[in-house]
Amino acid sequence: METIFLIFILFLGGAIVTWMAGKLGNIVQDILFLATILVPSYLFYTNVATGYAIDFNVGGIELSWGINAFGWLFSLIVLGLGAFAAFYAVSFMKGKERRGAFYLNFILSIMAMLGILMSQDLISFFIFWEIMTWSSYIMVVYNGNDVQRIGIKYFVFSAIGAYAMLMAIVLIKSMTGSFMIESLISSYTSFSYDMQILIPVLLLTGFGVKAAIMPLHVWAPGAYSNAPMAYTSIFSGSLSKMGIYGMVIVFTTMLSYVPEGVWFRGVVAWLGGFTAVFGTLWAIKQDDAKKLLAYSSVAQLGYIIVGVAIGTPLAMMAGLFLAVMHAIFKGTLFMVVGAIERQTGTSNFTEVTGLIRKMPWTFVAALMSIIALAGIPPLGGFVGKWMLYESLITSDHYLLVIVIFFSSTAAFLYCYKFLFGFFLGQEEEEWAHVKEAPALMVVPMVILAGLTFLLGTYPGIILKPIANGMQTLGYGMTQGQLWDTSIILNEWGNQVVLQPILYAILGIFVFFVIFVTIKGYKNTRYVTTKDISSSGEVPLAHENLTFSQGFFQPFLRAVEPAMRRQIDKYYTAIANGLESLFDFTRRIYTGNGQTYAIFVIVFVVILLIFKNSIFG
Amino acid sequence: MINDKNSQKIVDFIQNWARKHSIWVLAYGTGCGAIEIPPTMTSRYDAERLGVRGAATPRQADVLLITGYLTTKTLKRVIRVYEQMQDPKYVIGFGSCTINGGMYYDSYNTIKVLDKYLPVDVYINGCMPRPEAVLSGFAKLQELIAQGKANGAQKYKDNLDWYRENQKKIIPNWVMPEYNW
Amino acid sequence: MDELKTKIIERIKANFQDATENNSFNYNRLDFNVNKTTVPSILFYLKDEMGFKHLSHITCVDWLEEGELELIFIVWSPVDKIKVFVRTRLDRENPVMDNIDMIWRQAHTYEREFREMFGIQFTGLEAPQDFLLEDWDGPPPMRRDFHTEEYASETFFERPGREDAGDVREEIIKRSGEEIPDFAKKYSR
Amino acid sequence: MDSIWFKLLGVVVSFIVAFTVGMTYMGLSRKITARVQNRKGPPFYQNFIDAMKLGSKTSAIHHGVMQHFGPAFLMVSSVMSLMIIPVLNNGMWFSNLNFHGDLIFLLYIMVFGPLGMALGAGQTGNPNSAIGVTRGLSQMVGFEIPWVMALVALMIQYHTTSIVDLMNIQVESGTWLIFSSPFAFIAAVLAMLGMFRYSPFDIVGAPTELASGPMSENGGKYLFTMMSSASVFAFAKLTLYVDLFLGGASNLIELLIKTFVIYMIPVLYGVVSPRYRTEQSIRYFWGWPTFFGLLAILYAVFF
Repeated sequence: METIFLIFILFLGGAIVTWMAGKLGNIVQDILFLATILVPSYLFYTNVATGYAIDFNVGGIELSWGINAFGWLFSLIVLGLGAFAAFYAVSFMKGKERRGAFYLNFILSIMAMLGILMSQDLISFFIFWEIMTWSSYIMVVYNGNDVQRIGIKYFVFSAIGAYAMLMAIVLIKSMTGSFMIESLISSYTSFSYDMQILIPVLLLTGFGVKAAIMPLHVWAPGAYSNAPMAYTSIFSGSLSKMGIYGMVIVFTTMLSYVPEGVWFRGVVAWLGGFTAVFGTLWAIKQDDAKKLLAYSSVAQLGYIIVGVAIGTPLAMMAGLFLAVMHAIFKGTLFMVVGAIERQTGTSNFTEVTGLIRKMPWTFVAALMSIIALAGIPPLGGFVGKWMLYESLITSDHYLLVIVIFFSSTAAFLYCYKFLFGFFLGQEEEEWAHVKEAPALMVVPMVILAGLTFLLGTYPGIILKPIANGMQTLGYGMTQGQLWDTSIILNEWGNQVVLQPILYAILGIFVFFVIFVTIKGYKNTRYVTTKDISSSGEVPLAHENLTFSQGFFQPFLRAVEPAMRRQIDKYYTAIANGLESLFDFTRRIYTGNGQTYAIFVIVFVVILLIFKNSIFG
Repeated sequence: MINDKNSQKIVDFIQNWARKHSIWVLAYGTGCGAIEIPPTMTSRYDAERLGVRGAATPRQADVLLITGYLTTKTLKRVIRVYEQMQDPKYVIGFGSCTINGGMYYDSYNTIKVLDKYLPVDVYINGCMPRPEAVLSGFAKLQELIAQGKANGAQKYKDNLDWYRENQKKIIPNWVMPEYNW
Repeated sequence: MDELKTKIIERIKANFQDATENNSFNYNRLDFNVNKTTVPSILFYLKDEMGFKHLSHITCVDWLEEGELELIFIVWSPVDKIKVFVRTRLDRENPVMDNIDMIWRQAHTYEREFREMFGIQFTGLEAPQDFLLEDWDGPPPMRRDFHTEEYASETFFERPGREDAGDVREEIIKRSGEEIPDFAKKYSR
Repeated sequence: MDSIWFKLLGVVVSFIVAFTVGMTYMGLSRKITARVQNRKGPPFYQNFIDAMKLGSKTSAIHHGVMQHFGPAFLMVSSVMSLMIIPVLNNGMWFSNLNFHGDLIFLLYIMVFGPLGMALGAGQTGNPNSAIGVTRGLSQMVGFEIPWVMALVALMIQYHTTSIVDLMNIQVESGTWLIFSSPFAFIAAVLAMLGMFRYSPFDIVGAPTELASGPMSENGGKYLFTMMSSASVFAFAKLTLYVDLFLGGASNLIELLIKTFVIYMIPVLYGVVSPRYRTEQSIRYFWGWPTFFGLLAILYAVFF
């Protein structure tokens, strides 16, 4: 049997066995769960090489699975982050209800994402896409909170995306007579003009829902914050990247063959830019860490979409690099929130403060991922952002640079809010008992945070697979000079050598930390956060002076005009309009036989009146 | 060599010179005396030319300037502020009220002798002292610092029990953190 | 104005039998003495029925010789431009009074002050004990039998040479034989 | 010549130069402010005395490990900027890491310090610190927009992101960028007002409102480190403006004159201005400065 079938059978069988194994005890279930994630991943990386492909026939439909270098790059995000998140999830779910259902859907999501990357035909692509959507939908409503509002929103938008995609698939089948992606791409140029426009629009709608691009993003904040945090880390980290995966394929294949592609690129890039700006502004406003990170995810996906949509080699590389980095740091940050929520029972900045001494390792993980998110050298996010700016300037998108730069500067605000809200500020009596999260939660977080550091210093590690993947998308090897394990050259030939700069930064940092610590060490004392110079007043133990209400209020006042309109409200208006339409339709069917008789009579009369004019 | 007595003398001289010419004042405006600080600082008398400059918080300040009477309620805050200041630190008592109670000698809630509660390095008398007097007070403090005689903080450390006893007599409900110098 | 005042007096007297009025003040002032149990109702009446919206002041007088404390509520009508004094007497040994901060919220502050300064207990006053005097353990300091100078010299340290609290200028004259200038004489004792 | 020790020596020397110049400038600004207010003012070396005094404080307190990291982060930011910005035109002296000088990299390394400092300020638990930090970050979002617009205009016009290349262009053509791209200069200078945080943009450490904001729990050695960092950073920023718009400098004297002229802009603007509120400050930067930034980009694109 082919290994690939074994992998999927292991996933499916493992998922069901794990689900059933609840009676055998928690530890057995945990081990089964981890094995179901790890064994197929191991088999995938050892036995399935890039360029692998297999055709087979199910019920008379030709299906084709295979993996190329581009899919392999995304498999790193899916399986790598999935493995870390799985370890985290085992500890996260300890003592929670419905573990079996959680594990089942977790595994199904991973399997479906891998299946999407493997699919070379539209039928299996669509089936895996729907498995992914459904498993994530169940996770969104898993807590049972707010199912009405959040669950239905996610469901409706997923359905819109799925129908758009299904429509595109049917159209493609009717025109090419095949479900193969290759045949679609090869015969795309021979389509009529309408179809050339319509099919990318439908496909981009389908992918855009998952990637949470601007008008289709309204489900994201609620869904991300409502799912269990162990799942949200792959929900935001990997699952949203499937939308990016699809978009990249649409942009690099179909839209690069037709002249209208330029318009598509421009529109989608600007949509990405607006997504970045408004996602950031709304993130600054949130007081709940989950909501903040959810909006921040929307904003970060905006950057990625900008890079992908611009589509020059450097921009594509920037977009993909940011996609990988975003998976790592946002996965970590959601894990951090999960750990804090588990230890304290809340994820609200206005309630939790001063955890730095209680949860130091969580703080380290959060700090490093936040620095990566903010894009500050030498950590990972900087390389991606830097390439993005370069590519935008070289490809003449000058205003987009300003938009992106505004958004990433404003991102510092919520970055600081996240760190300050949870970890800094006054230590409170209420949280004095809080302990560090269990090792099984802390270790994945810290390792992932370390990865951001590694990839920021040696971006070549991940730029090589990206370049390989881009080669399969039709980009030549010319961008080979853009990466090396340590040196990035930009398009104009200036260079930033990251290693000496890293050494310099570390050297200066260590020197001054030692200077500040050593100087007068004997006469330097630790005092508690209650011992502050607040006009000679001594805050009592239960008095908390931390500034957490109305954080960034002046900034929000300054940008208030931009935030007055919410897309949500327009959708609500549409929904209300539809509801009244349905209501009207319902009124026609009164359930009274007399009324129906009148309808029949009126219809006959109208028919008689128009009879002469119509039938002559 | 660095611990040599003569080189220590030179270091002390330089440090005292710096301390003398850079006096960051935390003006604790307790009474009516606070009104004399603005003319002292602004263009008429310009204390900044002597290196005297306002400090925003006790952590950064060198001199605690107590301008006027101290009620028992304020004394608690003043002690707190003094203990939050970093060494070397000095106290200037300003006006008759800090010296002997001044016109509040018979009030039921103002203390009369500041130096029983905090180690005062320099008193400026007068009700109110004019800005010239304030400047001369600063000049006196500078002189003391240069000679190394402005050692009120040391006195406070050495006699902390005595000071605490006096302070707790006024403030029976003592909730302050320990003094860590 | 006088008609208005007589009208007010009539209405008050009709409604509150224990109110004795004193109408010998200048043109816009009225004065009533009432029992302490009547105070809340008369204040309510003045505020709600007669337009005395504004509580100007509450003050307290210590009648040491009569063994009573007098509380005076001053209310003001912005329409009629008349102020009304409502006086009541409390027992000095056990001064208890009804809390009126539900009529005027600003009365709350006055009541806390009286509680500390005169030792008047307001029933139902919900406020922390400490207001102006933190950690106070002496008698209420605003009562007339509280000897403030004695208390101060007992509680606080004294600078030597300040025992008699005499005039400094006279001291200076004694020491140096200098004359007090004329313009300064009127300030000396 | 290329040995690591020689480079380290170069770093130390440029650090000392930047420290001295920055401190002197700050002292001079105090003197000038005093003269404008009709005072005699402190001597120009007053800031050195203050620094020495802070260094000779014998005791200190800290609220945790981030308070040690905060000043170190600040120092990383200022020293790295100093190392990346070319001090003089000829690459012989003070060429620390100039050849990696990249404007985008510089932009990010310049915000590194304030953010690190914000973490240190956050751990003190003083509400004033946190309020100051939020004000500072908000203001940063304000002035970065015109500043980035100016830099992007330069990048578009001269097709480089390297500071050294921009300097070479000025040396070769003989025209300073202040004349060849004037709008970018105006936008950059208006953004500089916020960057230096003199009045009316001193909302971060407003002593009367916030008790010096993020610094309010730092005294002695911490304040000393921050003060040195601020002086080095001021010098680095001024040098950057001279490099970008005034054609760089071929020797130290020329550099001092040019930087002093640039430095006088925020100082003299500051001495006659009261303080803005935070949102006023942000809106200020999104008004005329951003307009000039847009003009600069249009100018760069079409000319």
